[in-house]
Amino acid sequence: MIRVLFFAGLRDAAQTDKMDVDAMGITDVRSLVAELIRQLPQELSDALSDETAMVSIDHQYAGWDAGIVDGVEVGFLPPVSGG
Amino acid sequence: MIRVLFFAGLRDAAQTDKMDVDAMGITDVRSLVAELIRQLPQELSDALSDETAMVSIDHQYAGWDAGIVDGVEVGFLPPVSGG
Amino acid sequence: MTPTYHSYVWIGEADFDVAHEYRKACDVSPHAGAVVFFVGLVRDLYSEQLKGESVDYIELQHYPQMTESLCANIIQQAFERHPFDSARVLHRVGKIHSGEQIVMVVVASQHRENAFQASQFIMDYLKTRATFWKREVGSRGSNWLGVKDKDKVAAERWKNNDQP
Amino acid sequence: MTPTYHSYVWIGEADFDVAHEYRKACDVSPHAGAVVFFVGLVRDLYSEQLKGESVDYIELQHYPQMTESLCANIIQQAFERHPFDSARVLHRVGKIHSGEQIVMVVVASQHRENAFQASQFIMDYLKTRATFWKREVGSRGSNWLGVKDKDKVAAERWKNNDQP
Repeated sequence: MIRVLFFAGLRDAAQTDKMDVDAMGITDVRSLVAELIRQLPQELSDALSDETAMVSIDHQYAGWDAGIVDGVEVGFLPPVSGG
Repeated sequence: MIRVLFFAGLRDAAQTDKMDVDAMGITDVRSLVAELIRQLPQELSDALSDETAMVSIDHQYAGWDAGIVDGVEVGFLPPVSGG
Repeated sequence: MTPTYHSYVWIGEADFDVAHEYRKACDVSPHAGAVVFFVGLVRDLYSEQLKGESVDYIELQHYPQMTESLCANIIQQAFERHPFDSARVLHRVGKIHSGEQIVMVVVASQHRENAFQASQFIMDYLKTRATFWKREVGSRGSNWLGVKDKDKVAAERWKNNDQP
Repeated sequence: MTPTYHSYVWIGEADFDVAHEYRKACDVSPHAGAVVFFVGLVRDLYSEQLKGESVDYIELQHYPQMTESLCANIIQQAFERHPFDSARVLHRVGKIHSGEQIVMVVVASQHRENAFQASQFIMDYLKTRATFWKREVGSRGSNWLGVKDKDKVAAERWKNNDQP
């Protein structure tokens, strides 16, 4: 299983804060996103397709090219605005 | 009368924190210093003669060339070290 | 390797107490000659996105664990550039109203220059790197804010120079 | 001309309270989004002039009236470079022991950049312009300190650039 977390506007678009995705056939961030778009609302597809979101794997920033293995936690992170 | 104030090391050298000097014959900072040296300990002469002290006239920084008139307050200020 | 500075990161909904944090900073860094604090507060807000209406409150979300880890890393980076005795970062999440405190950074060091530089560095990186998201909430809806351009510029300054 | 910022200068022997000054800064500048404080403390001191012996305390002298006027002027100069909502300067005189507070600067502004810059400017100018004198007192005697070269350099930075 891959644990996926959404934040801020992406959470609103996904209509959920987290979901578990079967790791079968998922090798990298882009194949994970393809699977998410299949399962989640159209609005998420629009929000993710431009690849402006940051990605984290197990709490570390990662690129959209990063590989993904079973058991990791992947975050989709819109531009941050703390402080 | 000219009110003269000494601070820090100059106060120690003068052995006083303030004195009043007759304004007669005093036209600028250097003529005031000549008068002070006449009246005060040798140590003050040593401390003032290199002109490294800052001078104030009525609470404003002034140069060693500044003119002095009767009634002003003159401060002799070693390099500052606050904060 | 023995840590050479004290570091503290707190993220939560409760408000924080500036006086308490100052005392803690002094306690853990008894040889410091300089303490710099920064406190960020919610200003009176009028949102362009919400059609000029006033904002009732802001709401902050974060990524638990990742945020704490990023904050500790930002403190470490600040220390490598401008060594200090201790640094504290406190950041609130949840609903925060106008005039309330959002964030506090405290850096204690031997000399003032490093405390000023390190606290600025930490704030610039918090704004642009740490996984916090802020939205304005008004009666007409809400609006997630992105990182401001000037905050990006502020963070970029540190890339090429040792100080901003 | 109506003043466009709040300014407060206090010089005295009593200790000051950081929490109180923070509350006052917030009270007089309700629209500020950023508050920067600096506190300077007496560090553990070992004097070279006093032959390496430890210093019992430091003693600060100042020029009453002139100092207050210079501090107000330094705040004004800081405002002209980096506008803010309020600035407070508190500086103790008399005997101050190791670990005690000497000086505090608080600047509240809309955005953090000006609060950081203005508080640094005020500290740099306080160190090099304001009529305070500090001496170290130990059992073997006392030693008046001059302005440090690095403080001169810090103050010089502001002459040619808008920020250090």
